[in-house]
Amino acid sequence: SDPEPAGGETAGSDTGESMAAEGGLSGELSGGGASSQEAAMNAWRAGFQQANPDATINYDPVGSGGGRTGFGDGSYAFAGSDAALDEEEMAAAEAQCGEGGVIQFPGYVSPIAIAFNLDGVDSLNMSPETIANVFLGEITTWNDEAIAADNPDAELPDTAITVVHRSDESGTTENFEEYLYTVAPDTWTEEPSGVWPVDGQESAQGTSGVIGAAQAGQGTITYADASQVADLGTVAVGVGSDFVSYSAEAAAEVVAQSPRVEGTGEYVYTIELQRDIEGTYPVVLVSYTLACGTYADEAQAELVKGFVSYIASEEGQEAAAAAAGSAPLSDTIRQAVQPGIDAIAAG
Amino acid sequence: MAQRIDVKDLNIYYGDFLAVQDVSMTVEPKSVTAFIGPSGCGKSTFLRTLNRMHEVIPGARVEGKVELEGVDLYGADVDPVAVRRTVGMVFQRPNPFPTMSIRDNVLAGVKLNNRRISKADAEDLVESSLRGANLWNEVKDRLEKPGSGLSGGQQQRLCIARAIAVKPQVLLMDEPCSALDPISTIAIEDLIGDLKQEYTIVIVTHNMQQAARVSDRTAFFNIAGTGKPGKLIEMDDTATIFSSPAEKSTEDYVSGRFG
Amino acid sequence: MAQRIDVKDLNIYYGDFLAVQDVSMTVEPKSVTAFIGPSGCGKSTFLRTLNRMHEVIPGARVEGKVELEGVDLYGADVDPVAVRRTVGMVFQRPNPFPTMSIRDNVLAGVKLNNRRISKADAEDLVESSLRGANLWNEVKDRLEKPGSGLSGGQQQRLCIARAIAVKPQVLLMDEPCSALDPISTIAIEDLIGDLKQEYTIVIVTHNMQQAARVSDRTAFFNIAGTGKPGKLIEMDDTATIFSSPAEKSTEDYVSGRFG
Amino acid sequence: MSITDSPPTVGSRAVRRRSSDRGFNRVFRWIAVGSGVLILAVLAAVALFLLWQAWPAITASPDELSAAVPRYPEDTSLIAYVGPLVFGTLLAAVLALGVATPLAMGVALFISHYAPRRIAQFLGYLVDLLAAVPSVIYGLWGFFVLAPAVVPVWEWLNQYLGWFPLFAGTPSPTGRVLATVGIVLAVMILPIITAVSREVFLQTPKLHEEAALALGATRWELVRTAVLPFGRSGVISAAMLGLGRALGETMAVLMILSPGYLYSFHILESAQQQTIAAYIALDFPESSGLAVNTLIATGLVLFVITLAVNMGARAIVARRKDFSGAN
Amino acid sequence: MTATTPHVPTAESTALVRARLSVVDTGRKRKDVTMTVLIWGAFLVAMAPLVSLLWTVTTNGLGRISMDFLTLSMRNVFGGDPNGGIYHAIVGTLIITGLAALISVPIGILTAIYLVEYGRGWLARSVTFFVDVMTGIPSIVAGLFAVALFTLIVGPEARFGFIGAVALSVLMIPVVVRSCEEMLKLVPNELREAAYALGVPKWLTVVKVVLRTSVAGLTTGVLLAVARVIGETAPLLVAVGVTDSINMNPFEGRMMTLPVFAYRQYSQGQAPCPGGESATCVPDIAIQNAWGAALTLIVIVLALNLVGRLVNRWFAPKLR
Ligand SMILES: Nc1ncnc2c1ncn2[C@@H]1O[C@H](COP(=O)(O)OP(=O)(O)OP(=O)(O)O)[C@@H](O)[C@H]1O
Ligand SMILES: Nc1ncnc2c1ncn2[C@@H]1O[C@H](COP(=O)(O)OP(=O)(O)OP(=O)(O)O)[C@@H](O)[C@H]1O
Ligand SMILES: [Mg+2]
Ligand SMILES: [Mg+2]
Ligand SMILES: O=P([O-])([O-])[O-]
Repeated sequence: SDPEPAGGETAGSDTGESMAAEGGLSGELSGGGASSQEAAMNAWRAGFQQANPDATINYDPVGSGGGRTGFGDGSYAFAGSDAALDEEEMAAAEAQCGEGGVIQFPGYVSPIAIAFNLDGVDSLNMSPETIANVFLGEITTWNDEAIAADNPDAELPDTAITVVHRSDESGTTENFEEYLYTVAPDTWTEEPSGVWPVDGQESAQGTSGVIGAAQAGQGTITYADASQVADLGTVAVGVGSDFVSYSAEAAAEVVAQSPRVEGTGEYVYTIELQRDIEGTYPVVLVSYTLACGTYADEAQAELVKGFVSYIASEEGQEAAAAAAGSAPLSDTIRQAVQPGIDAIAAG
Repeated sequence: MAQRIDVKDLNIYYGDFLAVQDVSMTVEPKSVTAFIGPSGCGKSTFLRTLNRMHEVIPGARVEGKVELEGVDLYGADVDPVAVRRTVGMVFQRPNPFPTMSIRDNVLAGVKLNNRRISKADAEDLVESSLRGANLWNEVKDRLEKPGSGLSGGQQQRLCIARAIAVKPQVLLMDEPCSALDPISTIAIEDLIGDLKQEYTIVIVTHNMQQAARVSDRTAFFNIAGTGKPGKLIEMDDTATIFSSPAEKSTEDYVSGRFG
Repeated sequence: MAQRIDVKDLNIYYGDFLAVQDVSMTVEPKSVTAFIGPSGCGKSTFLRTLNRMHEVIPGARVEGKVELEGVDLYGADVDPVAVRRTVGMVFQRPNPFPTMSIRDNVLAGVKLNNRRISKADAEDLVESSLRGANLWNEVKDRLEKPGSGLSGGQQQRLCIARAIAVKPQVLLMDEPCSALDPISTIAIEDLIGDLKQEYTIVIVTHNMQQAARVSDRTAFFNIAGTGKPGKLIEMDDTATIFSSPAEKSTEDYVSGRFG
Repeated sequence: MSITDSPPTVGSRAVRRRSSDRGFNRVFRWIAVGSGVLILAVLAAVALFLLWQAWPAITASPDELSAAVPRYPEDTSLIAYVGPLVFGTLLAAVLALGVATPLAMGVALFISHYAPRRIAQFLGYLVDLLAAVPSVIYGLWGFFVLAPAVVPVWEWLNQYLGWFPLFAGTPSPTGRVLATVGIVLAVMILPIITAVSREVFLQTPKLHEEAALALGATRWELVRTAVLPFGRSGVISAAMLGLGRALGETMAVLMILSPGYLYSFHILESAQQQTIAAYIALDFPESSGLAVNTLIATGLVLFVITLAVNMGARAIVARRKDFSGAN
Repeated sequence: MTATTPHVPTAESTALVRARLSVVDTGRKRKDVTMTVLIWGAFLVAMAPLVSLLWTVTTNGLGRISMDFLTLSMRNVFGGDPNGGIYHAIVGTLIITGLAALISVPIGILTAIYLVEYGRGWLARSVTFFVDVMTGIPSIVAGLFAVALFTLIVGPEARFGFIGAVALSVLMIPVVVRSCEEMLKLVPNELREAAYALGVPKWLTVVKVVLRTSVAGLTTGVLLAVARVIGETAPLLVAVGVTDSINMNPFEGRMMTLPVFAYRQYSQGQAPCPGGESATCVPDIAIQNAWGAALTLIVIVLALNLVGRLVNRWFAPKLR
């Protein structure tokens, strides 16, 4: 999908293909939250604004925590978060949203690539155990037996392994930790928290930071949103007996096959990821979209409804896939939350 | 216009330091009074109390009385700003406003006070003041040029023009020629001779010949040593001071035996 | 120690401006030579060319010759730094280094040359220099105090002590008393009388009585007007200059008819 | 002083008070005083805000804190938690100051006393301009250009001077370490220190310069005897200004440093230190509730450090007042 | 007065003097030369990173600069789309910085006037001291403070340009005070006295003589302060938020500024371009945008300085 050249405030031209039906919305809407969603959010905002030239959507990439807090205290009409709302936050959000309740669904699902910078090596296989040991700092050189065993054909140098992790608290980190905690429970014993648990390793701020740091040094390895890895080599992770490279489809698959968490609100769709389903790519980042069922203001309610519908739409998901390499939402989830979105109203 | 000044028992302090002690004198209108004395004896300090300019210096204060035509300048209902309009001052180093043209410098007293003045009146005032300061012919073609472009002597006359433009009644001059070359000095001395037709003039000078040339009456100040207060030793007609002073120290000073 | 200075056809410029024109003179060793003349006539400018201090001022330059005992100060193999050590200078406003104690002020010049002067030698030098400057008795108990805490006259004598501590052969003084009170002035004049036993001294003064009191020979400079160059009008024994000068303008000046 | 009883004359009327002037004088004075007071009020408000927001963290128990703040180790008091951050902040700032001050003094002297007069003014202008380069740009430059470039230098230092605690440890292969941050901070504060020092050096009284020259001082001796002593307190103020900027710098540190939370002098090794300002900016986005309060408590600590540094600088300058150039 | 016997230089006295005058004390000479070299060296070393920085920004940023880049916003531009521009961020930077200056300059200059013309006693001392302390407020704290302030006033959803301007003012005021104080001190006392002696009241003297004489210096001071805050990122991110569209109203809606834009673009990193690089999809467009914005920011600062120089030229006291 070719993005339109930008212009002044209303310069976005009216080529909003099938969104024409929704085309008459106007006003300004502001949300905020996870920076991981920023690229996808850019695509969604552009798509929506092209269909509704008088509308302006803003998204502050202040981080998931800021997004959840802001959503809870009413500073953001919608939010993006790398983690589902916990009980306390849910209570605050419900109080803020009123009777329409909270809408939450994994609007952005993206594979996390395990990327490395090693001259002459583009791709490597690693079992979960190996990955955990590498990131713990137990495996210290690239020609370690554990790596060599899974890569009989690769020529591995004896370069030292430098782990680069996120220095900021991050959803990517939390999802990656969760993956290691689930698939290598004996090796990776630290509970996932969003903060990297191993001391003394190299780190950098933000996805662009870790990628930049990994590119700057030889023998580095990191984890990052797959769309960002550029020319770094990537790891095919062991699932069952197989090694799977990252791809949007394989990531979509793991979400599609994982169950929904029970006992939450009607339109609160939280998933319980299953990291060991054969043929799927289990290292994924699941980032949620948050909205209210009720808004104080009619115009705002209409805008949120239109925008969140677009996020959940097939078209919106494809736009995000193109712009951010994310995995499109499954029909099951879409069908589960769409009624809630349709019901958004003022009240 | 010109008015008489009576000083009675004046002590001047900088903070706790008594700089000038117990001065009483009378300055006659339409005459030139010269203050002479060695450096540091308090001539400038005393001069500034005559128009309350010393109040600008933090910690400076006076005890005693200075009366202008019988009105105490330090009276409770007297505004120091008004005092300074009535008793003008010219300083040792010429200090025209560097951001103003020659014309604006002359009009500074009017314009800085936000007074409205018609264009014609302003022109008249500029011309008469510059003529009064013997400067008109030299600058009439470049009134719009910055005043700081003039030579030292011209600048000093510009400052005199600026001072008389606010129509003061007394004019105080603190070593007005000490930064000037001899030609300019002579020009200013001539000017002082003209100005005394209209103003009461007090001039501080280091140069005894100058005092002798321009003044009608001369006051001699002296100081006993560093840290001691300055005092008025004697005051008399200039001729008397220079030919037969009453005090030995005056005689020593005017005959060049010290200072 | 003292040495003779011969100046031949010296022109001094500030950029394009000719400040002093065509001066030739001889300064005799172990004597005091006074320069007098109205303000701006180039006394200071000329004085500074005698130890190349004018080179500090951007654009200042000379044409002509200044010879010390027959050696051209502006010769190619002469180091200006060495010239200034040989020909010392004292300025109009006393300028002790404010960050240094009295002792360090005296030693300032010496330490530049000889960092490793022994403690005893340093003590001796401090004492002899301060004695030479008639200051020892007043400061011997507070050598560690900052030099800026002294009175003006004491500061000036401290500067003289500092200058003679580097054992120059000539001492130039530019109005050394003009910022001082009469008592201090007399102290410095006495000091000059002592110093000439050892040094060649050149002093600039505004005060003709002072010139008459302290100097052996006097040079009179004059200027025709602002913007014109200063010139040496005449130079002779002081007695001659003050009693029967050859030039009319000298007579006018020394008799106080202008300046 | 009593009011005269002599009859009013022309003169007496002329010197009477004109109340409107006095009124304006007073109004203007109060506006000026008011601005000064307003500044004090703003600062008090900032301090109160910090205290108010930090209070929940200050009063919380270590258990509550470690539950709310992901990075917070168990059984650690707030002070023990903030300690390494304070250490890192000070170390980074001191490094920056140590590198920048001598260089800045050199540059300032160059402009004031060494450079050809014609180009000196232009250089001064150039340096002023560099004080205005935004810190994100320093961050970008440090991240993309400087950090990769200094890796071999740090490795060399580590290899040959590794016995010295600062250069010990394993040098980072990416160069994103405190030493690099120190250099970037030094580059950032260099123009500030230079600008102020240059002004002070230029103000050296001619009187004292000439005194030194007349004693036969070479140019360097002139600088040593007249310029440097006179400028000392100015240079100290300048350095403090630079220190303030270095202590509070956020973006450049955030983008360049690979942080750690230790008391460590190894400035060539990654994951050793972190500064307070960068820490706040780094963790603020994902924080909520007590975690935010904890962040602001560290902000309060930084504020107190700044206060202390300023008081210290003032004390130093005051102690030397006796011998100061301003008299 | 003694008549002096003429003294004629002898061969040896001349030689002695020549020796003394041409003496080159090698130790001191060498030291002088060493220090000269060191000081030149310090200058060159200090310039190296600065030149490298300017060079990096220029070479990386110049390619991105175009008419479109300067006149379009980023509205509806995403992914690897090489269209769009930074107009909205330029506007935001100018408005927010301008407002900050509008708040800080009067307060700062008046405080400087207070300190120079009136200040005495404990109040002046504490203002001086706390102004110094204020220069050390970390910028993010200023941002948080402004947000908290406006949350109290208008509620939690408050994010608009003016909040950012207030945050910047907290950072800017002390710089204005410090530099303007220095500039006012440079006005010679003689000029104040000249005005007082003409019977001009103090406040008019301050306004019409002191301020007028120091206009040039004050301009420089203010520009330095503007330059100090125009590059702020962290406080604006929390206080103003971000937008891709043009917003000219500082009291409603989010605004973008150049440093925040550069930072966000840097953070976005690579864009996926399924078909590889093409005319419609450039993978590293975000970082190119960041360098382009950085260059623009530097050029704006430069232009401001140039304006300052001109003001300086026009208003500086005329000496000749
Ligand atoms: N602002 C000031 N603060 C404190 N003391 C001062 C101040 N101005 C002058 N003094 C002191 O007051 C005394 C008188 O000084 P004043 O300047 O009036 O002397 P003067 O006779 O005018 O000298 P000169 O001929 O050098 O101008 C001196 O001891 C001087 O040190
Ligand atoms: N730094 C300078 N740059 C340009 N011109 C100067 C400089 N210093 C002095 N002059 C000019 O050189 C001429 C001589 O000045 P100089 O200071 O030598 O006179 P002087 O006789 O010492 O006067 P005074 O008695 O006032 O000290 C004057 O016209 C003066 O304006
Ligand atoms: Mg005086
Ligand atoms: Mg002179
Ligand atoms: O989305 P994150 O930047 O927190 O990984």
